Amino acid sequence: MEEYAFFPGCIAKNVYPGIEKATRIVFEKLGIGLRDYEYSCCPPPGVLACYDKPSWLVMGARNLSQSEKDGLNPMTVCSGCYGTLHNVWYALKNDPDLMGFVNDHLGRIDAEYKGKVHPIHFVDILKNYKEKIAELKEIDLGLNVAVHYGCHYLKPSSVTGENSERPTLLDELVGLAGCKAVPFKDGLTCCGAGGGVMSGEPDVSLKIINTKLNNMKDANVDAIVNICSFCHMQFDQSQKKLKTTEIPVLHLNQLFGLAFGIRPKHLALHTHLVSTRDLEKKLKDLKKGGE
Amino acid sequence: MEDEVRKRIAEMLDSGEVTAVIALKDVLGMTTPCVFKKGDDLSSLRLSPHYPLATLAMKMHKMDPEYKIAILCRGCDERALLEMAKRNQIDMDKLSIIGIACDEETAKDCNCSVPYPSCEDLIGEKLEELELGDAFEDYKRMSTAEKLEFWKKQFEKCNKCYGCRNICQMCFCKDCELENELWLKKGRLPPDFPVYHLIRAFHLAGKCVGCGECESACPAGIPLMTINRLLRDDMKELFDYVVGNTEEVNPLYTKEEF
Amino acid sequence: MGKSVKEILIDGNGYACIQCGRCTGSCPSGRECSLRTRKLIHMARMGMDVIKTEELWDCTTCFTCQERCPKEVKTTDMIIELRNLAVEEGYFPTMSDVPKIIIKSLYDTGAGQPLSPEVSKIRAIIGLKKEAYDVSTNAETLKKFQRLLDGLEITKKGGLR
Amino acid sequence: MKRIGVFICHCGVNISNTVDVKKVVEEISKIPSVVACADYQYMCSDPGQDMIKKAIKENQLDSVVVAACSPRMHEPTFRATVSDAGMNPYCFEMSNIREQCSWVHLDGEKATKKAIDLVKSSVARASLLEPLVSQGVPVVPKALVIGGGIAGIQTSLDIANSGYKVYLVEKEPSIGGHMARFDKTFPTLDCAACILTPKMVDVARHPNIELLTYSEVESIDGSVGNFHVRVKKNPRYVDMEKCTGCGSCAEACRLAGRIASEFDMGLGKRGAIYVPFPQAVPLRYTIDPEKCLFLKHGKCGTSPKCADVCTTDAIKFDDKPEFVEFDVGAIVVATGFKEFSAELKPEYCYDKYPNVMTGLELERIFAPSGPTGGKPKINGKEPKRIVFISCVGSRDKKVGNAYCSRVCCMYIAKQAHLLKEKIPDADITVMYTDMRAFGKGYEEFYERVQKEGIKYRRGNAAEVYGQDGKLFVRAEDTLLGEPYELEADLVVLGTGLTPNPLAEGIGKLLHLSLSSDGFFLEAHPKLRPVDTVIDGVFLAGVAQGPKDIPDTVAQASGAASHVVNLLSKDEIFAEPTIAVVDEDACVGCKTCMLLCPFEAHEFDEEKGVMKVNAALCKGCGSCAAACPSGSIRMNHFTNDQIIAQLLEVL
Repeated sequence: MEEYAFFPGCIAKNVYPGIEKATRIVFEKLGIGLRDYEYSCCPPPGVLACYDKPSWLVMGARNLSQSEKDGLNPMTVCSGCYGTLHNVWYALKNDPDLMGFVNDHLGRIDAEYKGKVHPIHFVDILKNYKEKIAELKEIDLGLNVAVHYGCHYLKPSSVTGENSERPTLLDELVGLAGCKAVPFKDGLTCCGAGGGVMSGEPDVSLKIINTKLNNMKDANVDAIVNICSFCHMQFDQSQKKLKTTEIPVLHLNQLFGLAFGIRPKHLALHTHLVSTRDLEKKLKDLKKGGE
Repeated sequence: MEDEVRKRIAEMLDSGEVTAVIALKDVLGMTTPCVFKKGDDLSSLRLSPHYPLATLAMKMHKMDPEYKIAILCRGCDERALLEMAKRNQIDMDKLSIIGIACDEETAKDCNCSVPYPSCEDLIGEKLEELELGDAFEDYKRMSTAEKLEFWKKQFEKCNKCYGCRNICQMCFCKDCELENELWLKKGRLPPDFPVYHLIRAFHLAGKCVGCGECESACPAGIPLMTINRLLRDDMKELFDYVVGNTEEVNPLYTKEEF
Repeated sequence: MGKSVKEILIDGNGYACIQCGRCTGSCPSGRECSLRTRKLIHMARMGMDVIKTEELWDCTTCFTCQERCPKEVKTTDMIIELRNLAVEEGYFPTMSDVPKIIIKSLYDTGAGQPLSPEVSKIRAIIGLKKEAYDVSTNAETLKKFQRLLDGLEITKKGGLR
Repeated sequence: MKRIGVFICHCGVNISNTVDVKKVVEEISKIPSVVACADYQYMCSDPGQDMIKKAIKENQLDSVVVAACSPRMHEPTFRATVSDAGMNPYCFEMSNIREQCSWVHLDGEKATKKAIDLVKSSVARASLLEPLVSQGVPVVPKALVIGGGIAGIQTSLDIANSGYKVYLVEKEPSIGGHMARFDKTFPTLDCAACILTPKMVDVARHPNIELLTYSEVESIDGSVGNFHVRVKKNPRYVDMEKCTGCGSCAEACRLAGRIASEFDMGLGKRGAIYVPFPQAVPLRYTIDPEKCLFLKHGKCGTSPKCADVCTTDAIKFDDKPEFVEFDVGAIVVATGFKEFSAELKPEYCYDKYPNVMTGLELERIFAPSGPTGGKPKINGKEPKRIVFISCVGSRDKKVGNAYCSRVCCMYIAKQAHLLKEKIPDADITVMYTDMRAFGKGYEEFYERVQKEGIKYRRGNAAEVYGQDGKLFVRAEDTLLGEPYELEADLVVLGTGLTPNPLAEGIGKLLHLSLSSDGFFLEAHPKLRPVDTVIDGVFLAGVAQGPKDIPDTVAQASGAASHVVNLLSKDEIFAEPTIAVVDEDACVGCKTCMLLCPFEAHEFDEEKGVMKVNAALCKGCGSCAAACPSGSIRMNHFTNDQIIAQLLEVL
């Protein structure tokens, strides 16, 4: 069985546990094993890397080292966590001196990172399971959605290797749940939360997300589908503050959960600040129509 | 196994497939390279200790390219023949091969991961997944300075007998650079560090087939295979090229960039 | 370990900048505030007090500028490095308390965003363990983790020691 | 023992400021083999050279060492000097005490010591130098020009007018190249066709030019003075002798107006039988075998219409490729460029919106022979708000092009001017990185265009996006320090010039090197910009690097003069500093053959040894270094010479 070390990240376990739940369900159904480890916060590139980069590297490397003895690659459900772990992995891989520095610190707690395992974003696993996902789908959700990647999954492309200007993966993946990714203005811009701006400069952060939400609204979408818990939090919480839009926010795994026929409550949709009631009603009607 | 080889040789000679077979035989209790022809007594044939026969085949081939020869051939012999063919020294199409697989003991002794030739009708059991381990682990752990010290000590033992070169299957130049006064002054012992051995190492990069004969030939016990084996490993790591395993051109001999 | 502005410019290829402005034109944050990535690089190169500017903290690290740069200037990476330098030099204009709170939480629980009793309840309802399996699950591991942090600058800068 | 003369140059004060020249003379004079030693302020000057000549005669010198600058410039000078005095030029040795000593050291004492060591090592080498003799090779008084754009046309005409035969090979059905696509040329606004087409006609009519269009060079063997060339003439399926260029076939073609025209950058249409443009040379039709119904499916209605209407019976469906072979003494590579592929900058959405177009496409929109008959219409409408974006694919390492394309600033200015002329109320903005108006009359033109009301905003465009059928461009005005957005009806990308990918094959045939930017490498960036490292092969136009038309024409004439210079000689002398095989020691392993970048090694089947073709060998030494048995000797750089030199400095 294909197996990964599950790196849920703080938001998915401590703020939006529906994401953790949805992930566990989706991966179980796909027959992909997830193993838990004693992980800490990734730590985030905004606050920690900007505050003290060497500490950020060491903490990131500690996380990476956890599953190394089992040879499992850590899988993230958040583009932020992915950005940190991936950047740490990349920096260490290309700089033996830095690797030495990190391991000097890890050595103090009898840990070591050899660079043998590397982080992987969960969508990069799902893209190999398109057929299985289509098989498992019970409901064609039929939603028009706005997809959001999260900057650190795509960029910098010299490190991620992704097509940062014209990505298509999420269009394809939401299509598997019977949804349509609707193009909208500035579809790839930042959610405004990263870099410590959400906490440090809340006004700027809200302005950025407000523009983004209005662009989504103009495109008449039924929901926002993201692959980043941190952006997820920004989309959900800021709408509550701004009160100008009310677009339900779904993590991709929650979307697949719904398509696989999981009840919304089990995916903790009811705990989102932006109500998903209309969405749920639509699904109920769909289900009835289906029967 | 020897009987099987005898049978094969007799068949080949009797049928006229080949005129001569290069093999080893016992002469007064010593195993020596020899040539068997039709009607020769094959009872003296021996398979061990092994001895490189490719050079002999090359020399015979050069004397008369049309002369039909078969050669007793281990994995290392075949690799040597292949590398010779790449260097225009022998025509493999005009050579018959009697492939013999080495047993585990011999293979381990030679630290050889491919102790058999690639031909189909192999005599003996093919050892495909031999666990060799890293014989040079201790060496690799040394620092650069320690390595230098190590080699200084080893090369001091050299008495310039040329045994390593004389036995080497891949040394087929008419005039050897190791006898050029420009690099090595006559009558100086040991030869200037590290000229003799480094010239040989350079010449064998991408060429050494790992037969191990140089090390067994060395009367001073210099671990020559440590150099040559590491060179083979480097070729694999840097260029993904295994000497003697492919028909590919040696990556050190091309104009293309990597 | 800390880099000077000059080292940051060298490592980030900042001297290659031709001030074309594609970075600022691409910047989603600059549209809403006074952040001008191009200007930050120019200031750094001219030896001006770039680390004292408040704009330095308006970048969301979305990497669009770095992505679009025709001269391979690592603009975002440089901003992150410049922020490190600013913290070291004591210029930390806006969110002085926020990182300290996060660092404290990180030290105590291993999580930047700690678990609240409400979410813990939700976790149980949807069939997850009340608390996720992580560095704080095992007291011994948490202690080790804290020992790791004790040896890092972050706890000092976060006011924990 | 050899009798050696050593001459130390002060190079003005370049050397003598750091190195104590008198001390060097003093030390070197002590060497027994040095029978003459002197210094002078400028050894390369006339009196300096005379001093050497006099010393050779007076002291019966066998070898001469000059310690001065880099041999790159003055080794030929001094070789000629010693030769004048009756000495073999290869018994001359140069010691570089400027670049390798005085220029790079501050401590005079140490520098002097180093200079002494360097000169000593040269003396050691000089005492082992041997006289070498060049072999003469007769020159074929003909030239090959590859590429029929303005560069190839100019070169061909210049060579042909000097009285030498030229073969001009062009892969397209017509000569003319990119320049034929332009409407007007900056900064004088001459109509491109008016100045180009007469030259094209001259080429066609010239008795000394053999024009091979729709043809490709298949192979080139040999070396300077004696290249053997094989050219493949692709089948046109039209008899060149019979076709009168009347055009009735093109009108009759069932696919007329249905195939995107390459010449019009896909904006205009043509048929399966076509000429690329009305002024094509030769004005002969060509059938596109990929598109023609008859050639593809063996059927075109009841009968092929082109053949039906052709009054001269010129259609030849059974046409086959033809091969032509000839010898030439020199070759000019004028393979031009390819416009940068704008889809490689996805943020500008070139592939998404039809009203985002490249500079070359806009040229066709302007051209009277173009798809809109010269009317600036986009989707049938005149654009009113136009944005030009500069440096698209230039000065851009992200797409691998670090260089400036040198023409975009000016063609943008020209196109902006032309648009303003045709649409006076148009609002035109140029977003630029830096303005580069370096040529004669360019800055003046830039000023004129700004006076006409074109807005130049410093700061290049970050992205283009479409919204509700409208187009917007985002940028920062870097002078104001403000990001802004502009709505546009037309966005023109100032795409740069990139190496012609088809030239790669030609480069391989000729063993040419490329510069890091992918264009062909010249022999010296300043002093030999039209030569290549391969003798007898020259470069003209953008094949060597981005250029505007005046520079292209100048270089083309330069290349022609080098060709004529070469062809005017009866014999040329190749450098004798080449590899020589010792047949007794060679075992024929062919290692040298695999390594030689010039394919100068041949295997002698009979003797079973290698031999070196003296005309092809450039003396690079790869073979000698790799030869396992040391059977290859490098003339003038033998092992004992090099080692003697090394031992002196160790």
